[in-house]
Amino acid sequence: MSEEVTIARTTARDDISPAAQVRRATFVLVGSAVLGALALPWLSTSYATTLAIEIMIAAIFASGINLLVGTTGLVSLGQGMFLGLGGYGIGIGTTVLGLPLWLSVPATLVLVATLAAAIGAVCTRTRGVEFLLITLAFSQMFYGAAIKLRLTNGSDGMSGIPRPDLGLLGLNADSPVVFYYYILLVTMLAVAAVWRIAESPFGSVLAAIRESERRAAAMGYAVSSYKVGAFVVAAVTCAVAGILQSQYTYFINPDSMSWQLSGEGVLMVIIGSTTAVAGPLVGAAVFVLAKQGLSVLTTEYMLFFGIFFMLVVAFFRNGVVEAFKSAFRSKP
Amino acid sequence: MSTLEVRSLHKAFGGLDVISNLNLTVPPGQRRAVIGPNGAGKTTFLNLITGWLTPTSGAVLIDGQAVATHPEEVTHAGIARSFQRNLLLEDLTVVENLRVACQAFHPCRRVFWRSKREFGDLFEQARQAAEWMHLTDILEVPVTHLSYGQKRQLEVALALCAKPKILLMDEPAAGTSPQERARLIDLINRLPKDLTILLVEHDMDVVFATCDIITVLSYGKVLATGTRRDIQEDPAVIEAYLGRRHARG
Amino acid sequence: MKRTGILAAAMLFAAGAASQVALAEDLPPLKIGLMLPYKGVYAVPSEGIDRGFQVALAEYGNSVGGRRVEVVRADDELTPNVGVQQFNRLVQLEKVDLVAGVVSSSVGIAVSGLADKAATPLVLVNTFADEITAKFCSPYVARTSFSANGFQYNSGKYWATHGIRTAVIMGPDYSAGHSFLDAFKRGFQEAGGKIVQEIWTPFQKTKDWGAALTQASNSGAQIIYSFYAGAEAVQLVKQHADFGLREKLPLVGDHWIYDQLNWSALGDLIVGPEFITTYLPTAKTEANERFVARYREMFRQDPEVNAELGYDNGKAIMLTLEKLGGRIPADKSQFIATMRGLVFDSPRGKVRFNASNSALLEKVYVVKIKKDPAGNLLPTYVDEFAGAEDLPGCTKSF
Amino acid sequence: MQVFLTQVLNGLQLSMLVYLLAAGLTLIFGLMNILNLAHGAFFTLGAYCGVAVASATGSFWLALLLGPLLPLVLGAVLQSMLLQPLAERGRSTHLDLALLTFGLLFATAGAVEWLFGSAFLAVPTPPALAGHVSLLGISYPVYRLFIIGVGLSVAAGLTFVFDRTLLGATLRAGVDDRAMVTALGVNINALFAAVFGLGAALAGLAGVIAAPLTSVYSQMGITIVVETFVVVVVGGLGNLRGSFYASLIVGMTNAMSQAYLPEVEMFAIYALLIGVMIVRPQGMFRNVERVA
Repeated sequence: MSEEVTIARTTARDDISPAAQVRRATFVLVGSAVLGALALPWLSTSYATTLAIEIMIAAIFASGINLLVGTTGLVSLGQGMFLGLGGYGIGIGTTVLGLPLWLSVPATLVLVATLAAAIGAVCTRTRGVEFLLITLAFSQMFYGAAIKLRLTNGSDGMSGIPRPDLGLLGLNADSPVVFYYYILLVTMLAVAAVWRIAESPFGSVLAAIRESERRAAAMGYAVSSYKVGAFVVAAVTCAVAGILQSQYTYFINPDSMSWQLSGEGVLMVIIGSTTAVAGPLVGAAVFVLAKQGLSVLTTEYMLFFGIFFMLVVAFFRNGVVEAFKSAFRSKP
Repeated sequence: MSTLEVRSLHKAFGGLDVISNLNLTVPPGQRRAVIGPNGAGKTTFLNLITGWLTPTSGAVLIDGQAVATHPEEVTHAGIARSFQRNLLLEDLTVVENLRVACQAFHPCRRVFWRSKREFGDLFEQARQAAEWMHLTDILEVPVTHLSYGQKRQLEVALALCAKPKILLMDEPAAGTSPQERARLIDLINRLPKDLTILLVEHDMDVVFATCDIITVLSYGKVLATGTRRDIQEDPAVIEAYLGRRHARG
Repeated sequence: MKRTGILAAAMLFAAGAASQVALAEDLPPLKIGLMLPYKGVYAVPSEGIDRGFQVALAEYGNSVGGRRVEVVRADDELTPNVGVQQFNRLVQLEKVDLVAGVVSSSVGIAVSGLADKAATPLVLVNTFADEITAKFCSPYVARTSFSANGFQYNSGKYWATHGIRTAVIMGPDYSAGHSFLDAFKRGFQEAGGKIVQEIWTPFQKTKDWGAALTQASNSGAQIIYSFYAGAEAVQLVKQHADFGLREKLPLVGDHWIYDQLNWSALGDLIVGPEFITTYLPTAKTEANERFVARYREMFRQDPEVNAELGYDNGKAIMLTLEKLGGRIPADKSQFIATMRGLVFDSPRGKVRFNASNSALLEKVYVVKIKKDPAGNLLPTYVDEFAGAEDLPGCTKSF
Repeated sequence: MQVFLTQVLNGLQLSMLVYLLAAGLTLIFGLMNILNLAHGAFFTLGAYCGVAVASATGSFWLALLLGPLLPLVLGAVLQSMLLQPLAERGRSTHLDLALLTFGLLFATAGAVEWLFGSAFLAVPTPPALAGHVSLLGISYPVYRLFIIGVGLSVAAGLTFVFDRTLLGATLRAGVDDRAMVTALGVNINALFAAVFGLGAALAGLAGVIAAPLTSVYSQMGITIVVETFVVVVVGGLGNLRGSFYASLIVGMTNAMSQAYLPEVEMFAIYALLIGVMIVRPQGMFRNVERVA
């Protein structure tokens, strides 16, 4: 805290441009966040490490949703289906087909991408609440299928999903600390990739579609193919979260496709502000910590989840990050 | 220099003919206005040309080539348009609006693995489009903060980013103040002379100040085509449209 | 001399007592995580288990070897994902010494894998699926109730030899449902019975058994043999009666279909059907009478099968802790190993464990409910048979 | 054949329960453009009110009468005090409102659990409707026939109001063109609140009559509301008649798949919905009367 204050003072004395100040502050913030994340297992309790793992997995999920909701403006209530497909993909690959993990993961992601392209082609023909309902319908269909199919072991779900074999490095991913660093690495890669996509020429088309789909078409963009593209990227990102989630718990079951979970993802995105880069991270952290705090305080999780959700939608539509920013701006 | 040609265009909604057997040719470099009373089918006509609506029959041609039927393909074929109601990327800055518009014609438009900042030529193109419409001073301002007149200018500038052969404008002066209107007229007149322009407009001052030839539509049919004088003297036009207004004025 | 001897003895005793006190003060309370699905379909049976567990601890004054015993409760919401989160919270944040409870087999499978990797003792209360102590067995995991096979295999044989030749089996489509009914099916078929049809309904998702009952009634079988628990059991019994099948196609099952905790919801529907149970509240054994008396004292009502299972869970833990002097060994698998060696008299009969840490059933009762003139519902003994051995399948040795 | 006949009745009974929710949901959407994801909450509230009244008075019929009252009032209040002001504030799109009601759906389930506990509450079947009758060679529970009866009567009543009364004409006009209703001099806010309340009351009624059949539990509304979405989308958002036919399609699909193709029962209706969407991506959402 005191460190930040001194930085503010020095920059004020240096009298450099506001943009450079922002860049430097961002650099310091990101740098300390990364350092803090790297040092976390050595600084705190094992439970904090476990919570951090849950936050990071949620953050990847939220990043995927954010590309759709925040960047492209398509509100989906069905992204849980891709989280689930990721988990089931490696579950079926490793435990049913007996494939090694390094083969199951890319195969799963390719499969999810293909499936998402097909689903996206149908869903993106609609917009607004209709899009919300059709994505919900698709996810309920997969949810129902996962409960009914023998291949997915019904409502029991699949257990024995392997974590990566890090034997070559002399490490065991069953150890919470090793697993933590594995998750940290994947999270940084995934969040950076989604951020890069949002900042790319392709990403700026998505933003144009969010602002005005008709204008984007008039500009000469084949809107539907960009929307399908966004849908696929979002799906793959959510599937990555699903793979990590299933490795974290060593199994996968139909509940990861429930529409409550999809709703939780959307909530994280709204909490974290749909436009900020760190939004999904912040949203995931606030959400996971609030949920944990609530579960210690009360058993009525659902009541508070619902109220929390309503408050966030009604009053924090631009997210906690934006609220913070404006609070700082209003300071003299 | 391109010719826009519309051949026996026909559009019916249900049993109602909104455009019937419409023929129109705009020669290269001409500034053509399309006017007509409310419900004459002007906006429908523009939507048919630009692929927002599919004609029941008939064809739209540029230099004799048939134009495709999706809006984005029409833009790539060389026809760009502005809208009657502002259709802008409200949360983005002016320069980002223009940059994205220019990017549609850049090979990088599907690139997702590199930052958009790496393609500096697009910023240059955006600045050029801004210059045409006098927007260079407000490049970094988010569109939400612009005045209405500035938004109307941006509306046209976005269409110019497509480097069109033919520019269609749907009531560019709609809702503007007299000062804003004068500014717009000035800017339109300064557009490159080789650009073929088709202007749909309600405001006769704008029409007379910017266009050489005027086509009058009524109930989906061409009533008359000609210079200002031809139109003003055409009894059918006076009957249908001008007469009422000028008689009163 | 004599006085000094007494004094010395007194001092020695005092020192000993002091050291005992010191020992108890040095060691923090023992913490037991109790994880049950307190909400949803299995909320009612979970409440019973929790009460029975409390009775077992109260029997020891909530302390063992001079250490206080604390219970930290967690709700797994019948969901494996939540179960894993709660297990991690209990072990890492609450720092519990061991975790007890768990009803659903799917949650059981998920957390037993975790307990194995985290080397934390897990003493399961229900989770009857055979594979928990077979395919997924672990030196850190024990089950104090019984396996599906132990309960249902001989039930199949019993009904097949008591006039039932054909049956439809109907159950929830998840591991416990399949384990129970597959065990019944094996016993039934080996004794010459014929399963005409199998109907599986989506677990936790089914509210309407209309379609299932319609198909069963057209199968031509003599009975429906079924396993459901909690809310699903109430719905099935009611709808079975609504379709007028009580005479034509009786619904036979176990003490969860006709769970005592659901009797008020079922009204007179409970009177008549025969079902199997592991616990007879009226049994005249010393262990049971002590349990019933304490339970009545604490909760002003009679115990039933879920409370008994909860009691066994708590009792096994307290007996093990007592043997270990209130300390958890450094090698935590020794806790479970000690439990495996227990043999004790429980309200349901003699409890012993097999080599893969699963408790075995001494006997199973066949009962039916009768109404006395005062309107009280009384479980009445009809018959009994022995519990079966567990299915093999544990490849680890410990 | 007996199985088929019973399943037709089961499907019909299921259809009518969903129809009671769908009718309100589709009218609210058609008139106010609000996708009320919290519609299932009124189903839950109706059921719990029914339980409370039935256990206090011992009369199912009183419960049937009083159960829908609370949803009626709460629905009207929700619309006029929360949703309408938010919609008018302009910042909230109808997507925001949909998300807001999503939160409300879960908050209600949580609140009910907090007040009544999480156990499944059983409601006795009223004695007059208990037991079963034999018809066409099958025996069928009287109570389920009662549900079918209630559903059909409500459908008939709604159709009459919608097609033959001044209120119906106003509603039809409102679904087609909101501005027109205001022009007619109708107090639009009162009309919106009334329709919202009526829709909520119908959902509450469905909750009361479902109680003896399926028990009462906190998440009952969350389960059924997804099926209701399928119905209103297949029927065309805002199309009352369409939602009746769609209820029948969805109910029958459910019942028949349970009996003849249990492998697909959990997702048959969603596959149906997606099929509809592929064939008529925009069309199914449009009000049929408006297109014609």
